[in-house]
Amino acid sequence: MKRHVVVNGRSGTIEIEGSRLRYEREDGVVIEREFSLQGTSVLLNGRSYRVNRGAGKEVWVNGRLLSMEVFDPRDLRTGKGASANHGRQEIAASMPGKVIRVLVTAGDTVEEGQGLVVVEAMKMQNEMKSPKTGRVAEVRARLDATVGAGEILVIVE
Amino acid sequence: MKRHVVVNGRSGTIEIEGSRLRYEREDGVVIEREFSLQGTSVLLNGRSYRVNRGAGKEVWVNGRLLSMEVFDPRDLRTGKGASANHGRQEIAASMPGKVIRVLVTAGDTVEEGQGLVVVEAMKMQNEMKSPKTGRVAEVRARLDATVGAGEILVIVE
Amino acid sequence: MNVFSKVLVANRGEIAVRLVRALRELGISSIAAYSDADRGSLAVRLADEAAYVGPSPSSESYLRIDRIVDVAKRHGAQAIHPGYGFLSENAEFAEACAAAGIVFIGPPAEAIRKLGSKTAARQLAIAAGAPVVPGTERALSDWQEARAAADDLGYPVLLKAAAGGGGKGMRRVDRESDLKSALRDAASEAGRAFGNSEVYVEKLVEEPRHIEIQILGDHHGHLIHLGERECSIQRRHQKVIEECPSPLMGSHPELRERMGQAAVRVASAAGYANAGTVEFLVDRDANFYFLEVNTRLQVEHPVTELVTGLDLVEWQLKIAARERLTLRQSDITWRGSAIECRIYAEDPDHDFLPAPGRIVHLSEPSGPGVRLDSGIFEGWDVPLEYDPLLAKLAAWGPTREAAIRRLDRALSEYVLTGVRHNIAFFQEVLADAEFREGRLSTSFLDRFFERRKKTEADPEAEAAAALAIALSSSASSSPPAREMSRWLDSGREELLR
Amino acid sequence: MNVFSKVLVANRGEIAVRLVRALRELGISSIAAYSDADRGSLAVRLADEAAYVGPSPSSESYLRIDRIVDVAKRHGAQAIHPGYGFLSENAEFAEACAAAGIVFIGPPAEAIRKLGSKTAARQLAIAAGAPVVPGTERALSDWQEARAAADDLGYPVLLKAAAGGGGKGMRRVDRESDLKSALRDAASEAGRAFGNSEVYVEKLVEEPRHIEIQILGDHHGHLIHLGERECSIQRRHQKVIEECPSPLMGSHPELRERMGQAAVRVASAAGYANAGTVEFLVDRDANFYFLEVNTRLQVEHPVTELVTGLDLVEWQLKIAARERLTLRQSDITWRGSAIECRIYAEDPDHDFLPAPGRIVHLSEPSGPGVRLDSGIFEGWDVPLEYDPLLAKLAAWGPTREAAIRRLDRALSEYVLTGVRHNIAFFQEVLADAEFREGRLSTSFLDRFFERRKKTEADPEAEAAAALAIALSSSASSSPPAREMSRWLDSGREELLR
Repeated sequence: MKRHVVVNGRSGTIEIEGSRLRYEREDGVVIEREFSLQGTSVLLNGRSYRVNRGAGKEVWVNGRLLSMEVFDPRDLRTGKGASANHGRQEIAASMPGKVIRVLVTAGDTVEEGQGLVVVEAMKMQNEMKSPKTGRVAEVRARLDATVGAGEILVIVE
Repeated sequence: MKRHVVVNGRSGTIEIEGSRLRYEREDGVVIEREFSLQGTSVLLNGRSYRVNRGAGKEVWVNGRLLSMEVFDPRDLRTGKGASANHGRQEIAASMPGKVIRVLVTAGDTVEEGQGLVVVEAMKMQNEMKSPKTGRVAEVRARLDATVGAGEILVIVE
Repeated sequence: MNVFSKVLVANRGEIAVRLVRALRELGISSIAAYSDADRGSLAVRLADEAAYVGPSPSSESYLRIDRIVDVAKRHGAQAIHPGYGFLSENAEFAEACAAAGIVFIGPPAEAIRKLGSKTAARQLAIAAGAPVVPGTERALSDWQEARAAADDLGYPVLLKAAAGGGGKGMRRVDRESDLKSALRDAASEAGRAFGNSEVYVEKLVEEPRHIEIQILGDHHGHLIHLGERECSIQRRHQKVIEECPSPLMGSHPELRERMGQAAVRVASAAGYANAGTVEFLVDRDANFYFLEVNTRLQVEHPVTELVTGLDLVEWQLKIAARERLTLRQSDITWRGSAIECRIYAEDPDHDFLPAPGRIVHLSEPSGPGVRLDSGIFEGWDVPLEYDPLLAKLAAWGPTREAAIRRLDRALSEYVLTGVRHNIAFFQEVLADAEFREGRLSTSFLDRFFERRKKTEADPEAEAAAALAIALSSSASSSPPAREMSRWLDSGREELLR
Repeated sequence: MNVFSKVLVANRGEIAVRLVRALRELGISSIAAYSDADRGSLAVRLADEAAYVGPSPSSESYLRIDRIVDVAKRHGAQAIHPGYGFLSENAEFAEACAAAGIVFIGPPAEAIRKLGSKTAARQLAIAAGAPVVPGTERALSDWQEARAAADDLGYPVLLKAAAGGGGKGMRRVDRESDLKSALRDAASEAGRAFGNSEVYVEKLVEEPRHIEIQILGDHHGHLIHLGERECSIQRRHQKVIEECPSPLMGSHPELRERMGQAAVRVASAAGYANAGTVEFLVDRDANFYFLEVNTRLQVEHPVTELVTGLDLVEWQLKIAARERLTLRQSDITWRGSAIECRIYAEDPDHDFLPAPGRIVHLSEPSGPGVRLDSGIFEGWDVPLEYDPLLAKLAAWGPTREAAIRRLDRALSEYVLTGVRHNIAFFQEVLADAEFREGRLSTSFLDRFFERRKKTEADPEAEAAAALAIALSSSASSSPPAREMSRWLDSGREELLR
């Protein structure tokens, strides 16, 4: 069994055969170990790790947070290409919260650093700013809506 | 919504309408309350109960154990009648454990109090005895098998 | 002891749980007030009764004096414990309780009023003989007056808005040549912020420690102190780590008694009763200056309880029931060392932005010397309406070092997923050499962030995680294309050859 | 402190977790030994490393000296902590460790041997001047000798098999007229059970308390005691509730020091080092009698830690590393009161039959004054191969009453489903008037069961449970017909009309 993984944005592969694993990172680091997995408990050559999933891509290993994605390489055939949206910028919520102000509407021209949407959570307000000067292509944020971290609020092009 | 319930062997009914419930026990006790349920937390007229399921029919309410079954009365049409196995006695494991001795085989005649099967768990041995003098109709217990509490080991008739 | 038979807990989160526990231990029925968001909270689960007080925003529920008093009456509560925050330092609320014939578990409304205003409290402290940061008593009329005052105090000084708060209209001045422009800026900022451009000048306390004294007094004129807590580890003026004793007491063993006596004098002057906290700044030479009084139970009260062996909530209840405080000052002893950290739903890697959400997995630490005051459970949705405090984890040990090691051990056991939190961040702080040496000040965290090294990714931990995820999710979802790197793309091309 | 850099924990369950925690706090790498059944245990999860020692039956894993020593060597452990039970009191194991160049964390093998035999330990205690239950030193040769001895001792007396154990060959004799037949019965039972029909006679201690003294000594001849634990609440000679101080100390304040000195004398005579426990019986008049020495860490050590503020495991490690015990007897102080109960997977309503199985739901108590030493987690399969101990829940309070109330509060928070357990049973015991008054003896539980009232079913709790189950299981399974009552049948007939 072979899987592609992306850990904290860095790519790699993991190969699992019987009770042996081989993990190779794009920076050339290679880990080969005997493993045992039971529930959330992983032993690698006898060393103990606790692995717990969080929300989304979050994985906690012995209390440390990793961002982790694992793909079956066979699934990649159906994946869309890494099409970059040239010039198009998606502005996402940097924390979960409630949309308490929407400062722009579609078609507005905005300057770099201009406030677009204000999200509030736990008594703290967070203003999402435009990363560039341009035109507001789309406003997805709706007033009083609850949004998750990473949810796209506005698109500027 | 109306359900039949059996609590610690005692029958009753519960009727739920909107946020009101009515619980009636066969001994005539009646409870009528406003309720609110969220997760494992139940409020009855503001009083707080935590209800957690255990294994099988076990339900724990604020740390106390109840045996509880809830049936939809409509399902009862398909239920088999309460056919009593006259004279037939099922001898069940009184605790979960491992069968370490099987002392009888089918066809044996046994006396009341005679040992049939020995189950061991947590360093304690428990001998299941025949409740009557009779003949061993069936031996379901197998040596070294792990059995659950209430699992039938032997049938004597 | 049955000082009351039923008490309303007018708060939420971990402190509501703390109060419900204390009530149960005393054989008193508890009623947990709850808003919509808190219907399924741990406090509601653990309380004997629960009472709905309104929609999720606290202005419509936990801050509504009328509703809180109303449910207390309807449920037959004889007293209300306000916890901290919300209505706990609201004199009107204390009076509304009294008017309804319900005991407010806290100081007299008058004491809350006297100590509620910072400038009034400062005057009261001066009158009681407690040291305050030296400075002008009134606003400066012109820059000559400011220069004379600054000369008297010695640089650096701090210009502060008379009507101020939150750092607005505040300027540090290091030398006379900067004074004029700083005064102008401060006055204009104060004018804009508060509609009042009056500014006064104080001696600047550089890299102060924040040390506070726990006090406890009854309604019969008896008031003592329970020693100090050091709360210098703060971010955005929010305490995150607290300890007792302060590491400063090692080199200044007489300081506790001197600060304690000053705190008792201030509180006595205000006619204080019940539990309270007198906050001080302490400078590098161990001079201390009165800051303010918190007229309620403090978030960080557990470290005092661990070291003194007293139960502050139990005493709050007894005192509110007009019992006498039977402890004399000489009865109070301090054993060992306790340290607490506040577990917040926040993201230490992204400027500590709050992180509400659902707790996916939770396994809490326990064992020797560990005290956890938690308000969460697996499956709980941490609401976005309130403060991000999830739990307080405290450890006790015979020495400060032992307490730190134990707290670090407990942090290492804590499994909490689904929301971002600061557990691993605390482990970094506890490992810091300056922290271990007790070299603390309110600017500790700023300097810590400057020297903080990004912890290197451990490839073995990554391999362990990849293994577990790969084997647990055979039905893995398709990858979001835009997150794949060029390297992966080339890998894919190889596979497809 | 780094007395060792790596230590093997040769045990399982809650005590393995306790040891892994202590090692982590001291910065020592831990290796958890595990059998097949324990591969996914909490100790394995929390340890730095884990080492397989064999199949589930303990005779093939935790009791295998060869395998334990072998994995210790292969993993580079410098020392082995045996916990309690298993190999902890095995002198051969201590010697095998030494032979392999590994430190056995416990007393010298010779001390284990000397104290391992009950009769040898009794002789040693007598020589050291510790009181033992009065009786004949050797077996009785005939009934005349028995009569003379019983006359000397005064009735009631106890006949005991010289080779005995487990109550076999034991007879209580209340009057001389019963002595002859009792002697005949005891001798014949002893002969059948042990192949040795020798019997001796002891004064019967009626309704004794079980009180034990914790001792701690180094390898440099320094040995002190840490006070007592009362462990009178037992079923089937198994302790279930332990406390410190013993309630007896209130009326007999000198007893701790007298028992402590006796314990120290016995242990010193045996050349003891490390932690150990000297057990005594105490009669109604507060006379105490040496019983035996447990040459290891005791299950109930947490109550001593809570009250003295010491960490016994830390001291075990330091002492094993040949450090000096720097505590003098006068350094030991006792603050407040602690009480512990042993949470077992067993069914109190069915003769305490063991109840292995999977933990379906677990929510553990915490908060002020609560210490939990647990070896389980949600989803864990409690194995059927080992002792049913799941966790130890202890509470500290300034007084015994406060500790009891707090323990009761913590028990009320404990949610543990999937296996039967004794949590609610403990709540009944803690509510018992005799228990609250501290009127304890080893026959307490027998008498408790006689006066125990079946708690009445609370119909509101039943309604709450029925509601939750009805609304959570819309897809309810068909009822097993044979469990329906006639009443339900008639109800059904009505429905079908």
